[in-house]
Amino acid sequence: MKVNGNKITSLEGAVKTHVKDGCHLSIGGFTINRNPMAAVYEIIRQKTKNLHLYAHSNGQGADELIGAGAVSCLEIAYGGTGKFAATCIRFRKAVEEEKIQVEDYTNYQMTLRFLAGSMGVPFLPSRTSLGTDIIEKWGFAPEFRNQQPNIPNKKLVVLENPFDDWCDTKKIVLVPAINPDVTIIHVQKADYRGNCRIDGLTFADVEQAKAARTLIITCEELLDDDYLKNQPDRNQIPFIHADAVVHIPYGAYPTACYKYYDYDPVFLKQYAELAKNEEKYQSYLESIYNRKSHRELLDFVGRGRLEMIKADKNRGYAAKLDRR
Amino acid sequence: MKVNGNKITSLEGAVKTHVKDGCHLSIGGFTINRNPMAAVYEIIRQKTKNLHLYAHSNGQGADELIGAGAVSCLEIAYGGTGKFAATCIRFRKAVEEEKIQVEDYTNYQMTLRFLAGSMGVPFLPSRTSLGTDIIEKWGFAPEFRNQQPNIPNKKLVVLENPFDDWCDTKKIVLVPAINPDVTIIHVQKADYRGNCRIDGLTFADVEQAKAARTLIITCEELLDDDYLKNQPDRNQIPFIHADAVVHIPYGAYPTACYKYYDYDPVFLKQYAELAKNEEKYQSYLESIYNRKSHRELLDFVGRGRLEMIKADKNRGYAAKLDRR
Amino acid sequence: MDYTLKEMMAIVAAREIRNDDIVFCGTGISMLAAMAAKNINAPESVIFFETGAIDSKLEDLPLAVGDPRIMYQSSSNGGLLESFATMQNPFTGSHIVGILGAAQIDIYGNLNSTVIGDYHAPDVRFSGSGGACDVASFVSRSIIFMKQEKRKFKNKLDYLTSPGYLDGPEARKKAGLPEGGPVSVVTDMGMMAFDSESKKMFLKGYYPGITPEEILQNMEFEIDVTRAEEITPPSANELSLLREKCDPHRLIL
Amino acid sequence: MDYTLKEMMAIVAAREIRNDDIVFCGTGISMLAAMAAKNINAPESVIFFETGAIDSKLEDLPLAVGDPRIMYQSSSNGGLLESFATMQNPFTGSHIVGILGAAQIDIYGNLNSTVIGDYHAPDVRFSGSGGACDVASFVSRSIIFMKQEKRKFKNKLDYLTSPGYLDGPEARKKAGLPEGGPVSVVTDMGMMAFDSESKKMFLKGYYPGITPEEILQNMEFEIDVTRAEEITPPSANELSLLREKCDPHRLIL
Repeated sequence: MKVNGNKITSLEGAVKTHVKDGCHLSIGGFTINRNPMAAVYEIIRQKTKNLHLYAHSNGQGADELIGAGAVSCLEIAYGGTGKFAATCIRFRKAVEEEKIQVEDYTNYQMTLRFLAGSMGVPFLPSRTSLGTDIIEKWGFAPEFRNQQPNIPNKKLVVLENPFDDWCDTKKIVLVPAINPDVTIIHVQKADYRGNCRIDGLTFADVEQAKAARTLIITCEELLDDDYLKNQPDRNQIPFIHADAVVHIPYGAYPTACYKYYDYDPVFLKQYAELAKNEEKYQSYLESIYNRKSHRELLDFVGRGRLEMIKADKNRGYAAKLDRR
Repeated sequence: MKVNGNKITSLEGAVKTHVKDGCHLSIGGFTINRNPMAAVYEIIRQKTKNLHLYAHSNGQGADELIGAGAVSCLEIAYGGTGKFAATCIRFRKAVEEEKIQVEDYTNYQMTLRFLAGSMGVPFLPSRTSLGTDIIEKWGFAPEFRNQQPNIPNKKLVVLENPFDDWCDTKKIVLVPAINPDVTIIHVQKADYRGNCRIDGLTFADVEQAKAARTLIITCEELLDDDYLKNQPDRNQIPFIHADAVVHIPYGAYPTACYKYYDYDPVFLKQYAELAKNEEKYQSYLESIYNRKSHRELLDFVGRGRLEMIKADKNRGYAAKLDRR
Repeated sequence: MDYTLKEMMAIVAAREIRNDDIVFCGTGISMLAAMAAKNINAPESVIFFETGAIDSKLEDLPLAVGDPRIMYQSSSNGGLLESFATMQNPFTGSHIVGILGAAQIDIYGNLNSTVIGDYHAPDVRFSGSGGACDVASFVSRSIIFMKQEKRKFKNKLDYLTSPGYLDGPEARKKAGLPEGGPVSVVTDMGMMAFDSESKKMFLKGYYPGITPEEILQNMEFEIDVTRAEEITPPSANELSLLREKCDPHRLIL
Repeated sequence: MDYTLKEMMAIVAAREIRNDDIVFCGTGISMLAAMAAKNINAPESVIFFETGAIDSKLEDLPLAVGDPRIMYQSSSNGGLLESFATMQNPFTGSHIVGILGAAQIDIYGNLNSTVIGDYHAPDVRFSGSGGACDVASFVSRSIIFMKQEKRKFKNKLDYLTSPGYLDGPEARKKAGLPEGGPVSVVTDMGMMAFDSESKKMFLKGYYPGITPEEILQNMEFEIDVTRAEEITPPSANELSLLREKCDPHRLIL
């Protein structure tokens, strides 16, 4: 993080500077909402490899990174995009073909792990998953863990409650903190120093942002400092955590951005289709490589479809959108 | 807590029903801000005794409860009201005269303890206070702890990091959860079911509210459900945690309520003066007993002074208030 | 009355929800069941999502728990931390009923939504726990949707993602889990419950036209069917509310 | 130039603050020092409060860290959880400088703000830690305000509320604390720093008109005074900015 000053930069520059091969990355959003897709496509375009990706339920973004072969290790709670793909298709293929190493946690555990990282503690406790294979089965072998200084030596630890049975609790699961090298989030509003305002649910974005060594913010609107400071209660991430701010409208497309646009069901359905077919997926990847910027994707999609997903002012999503 | 339905009630009724002798109580606010003072005076009026009070830096409210002899046990981080009393005077007297038992924690520890209670875990970790007397010296004797089923058996526990030195951490302090019988907070806006919107800093109110078995909310404005649901991002406490909602304008007076009124420096200075004098304090207490409601205090204070502390619309406090 | 199996399942699950329940729901039919309960038999119940929205207005059916439709006119928009804390919280958690689905289930209501085959070299990979294991760990009772198939009702799960009663009475307690556990399994042929003593699944009801034997044929393990009764199909009122109020655009039904 | 001791102390502390510091401050003179730094020598520094406000506009001087004046035009209004997490966070914490005060201090910069006398039957009770112990535990460096009195500079504290260097080099590490610790003690007679090897306090400077001997006479323990130099008094510019920008109504000065 960088304390103060102007952090505005280009997406290409931010990704080139911070998202290196082998870097430990986390991305914000949830399933089909507020994934930092422009940044995801830029990472794919720069052919970054061997990412260690931390995901809770970051559906579309995680699947596209995996599909592009950018990811070698994945710590994850859920790989799905709701109705569009109950299990993300490239994720599924990559695991079944043993192309990536996976460590499974629950959504709460992944969230607590980011929270622990943001709080500067090595672990946080919860009662989830006791008695299950989440505790029994480790995706990363102990030797692998020991070789890597930047992952903890254990998947998790079960501890006897040191306060006897305080809170009717005999045992508790400790999950280790995550401090990603880089977190990328897409928010509705930011200013030049990196103050962020997220509209609607924050998912685990705030914890992911504060846990990271380096935070890249992409935003729909880049506003004056004064604008955001007029309603500080609504700003979830203060600038002291931020390193790079990129203004990139439709930066979450094809996933949704509350109050701005809905997810694009046409894109997501087409993606799910072509993800099943190796050849089609390769030419889909080519289309990403061939684009110079997110703008070109939006031009390709066309004004008509962007108009269809435009959020109603009141509801924050496109009420009339045909989602069948 | 009560899931759904209309929870509006009178302050007298809410205190009578929920704040029993010997009950474990926590109150919201911080030093001279948003203490639930109307409720504090009602508790004093009802001559509730032997309260086990959990405070972080709840200055004025905690001091008045202690001054009235309502408190027998106190777990606290800080007893002060800033410029008005660097150490709260009745708190100081009560401890020096050994009239209350005190257990000292830090502000972060008290906050984590409420958070643990709200999360349903027996403890939370932090690196604070290692090597200090906060860890070495226990206010509550082990026998006392063992006699009381509703306090934990230990003040805190120092644990070796079970993830080796993950996060450069060798040892960590675990602080036990608090689940108060009752939490009382004063908020700017609430609805009949108990949805709450706090303007400005939340202090530890949200954690205190969610940790409690029973939550009493006093509010400046009682609004329609629809009003609060139109901006859900700004509502910190959803109704499912609430038991009682009391509409009581100036319910934090003489402490401040951001966007509504400032603290009253005249009251706070007079209070600090009379708190030093046993006789004067007794007649101050009599004045509380003699009032039937918070309204009568406001009438006594008078429109002129309330006008002086009225918050500027823009700033949220009274910029022209003479605070010398 | 004409109705589909999906409608039957949604209604059967909805009937299990009571006023004063806080309903955790996922996507698809589980969301539909929660909405059906709220619109039909439990108007005071509260729907909430693991993503952090409570009591959303739900004018339009969400297609994922990350759908922006759940953010509109909720009581509070938080995040994952708040929602799971609400489940684990002793006071709110005891009011929560979870609705879950899975790829495999065993006789104690344990669920697999992670892999088929070896965990390290799976034949089939599924989405993984998401919040399912958290819900199954924390909440006071849960309702499970399953397809009635032999490969799904298994003697032994390939991976235990979400805890039911683990290996029997007292097992949750011994493992350190809060009380709670599954109460109903709603399939496309009937509904199972769990014996209060043995914690084993038993057949509680079967749909009109289905026999207990057919259900047994579609399970790897044997369950008690002596307590089973035919389940009343959806009423006209239930169906019309389900169709018109919950999913008018037939996104799930 | 005419100036008061309080003004001298505020300016001396302010000079220790650099651009790119995030300054945690409490009430009274510590708030004033932070505001002075921002208005005079470290305009890019960021003030933040344990109550959760960061980078508040501070048009008017707050009289407590719970004062509503800190909520106006901040970058973010959170709560206690957020603020202390920011201090403990490895990336932000390393930029934070804390400003603290206390009733007693020892040669290693450990602080007492809890009691005089026996903890269980105190002669004098003070406010307690508040966030002081948290700040002293977490942040990379801290500045301490003290009155130069024998009863305050103690061989042994009656209660160790906030950790300095505990009992010497490596002690923080051994106890499990993050790196960091006090760097300056600003009194009404001069300023102490801490030896990088021994971690013991030494006299770094004395105010005009004060001798190192006078300072030693007002301490229970002995410190090295050989490195001490006279401290430059506040300049006209420093004083006018302090008086006009930071505390025009003389609430603290």
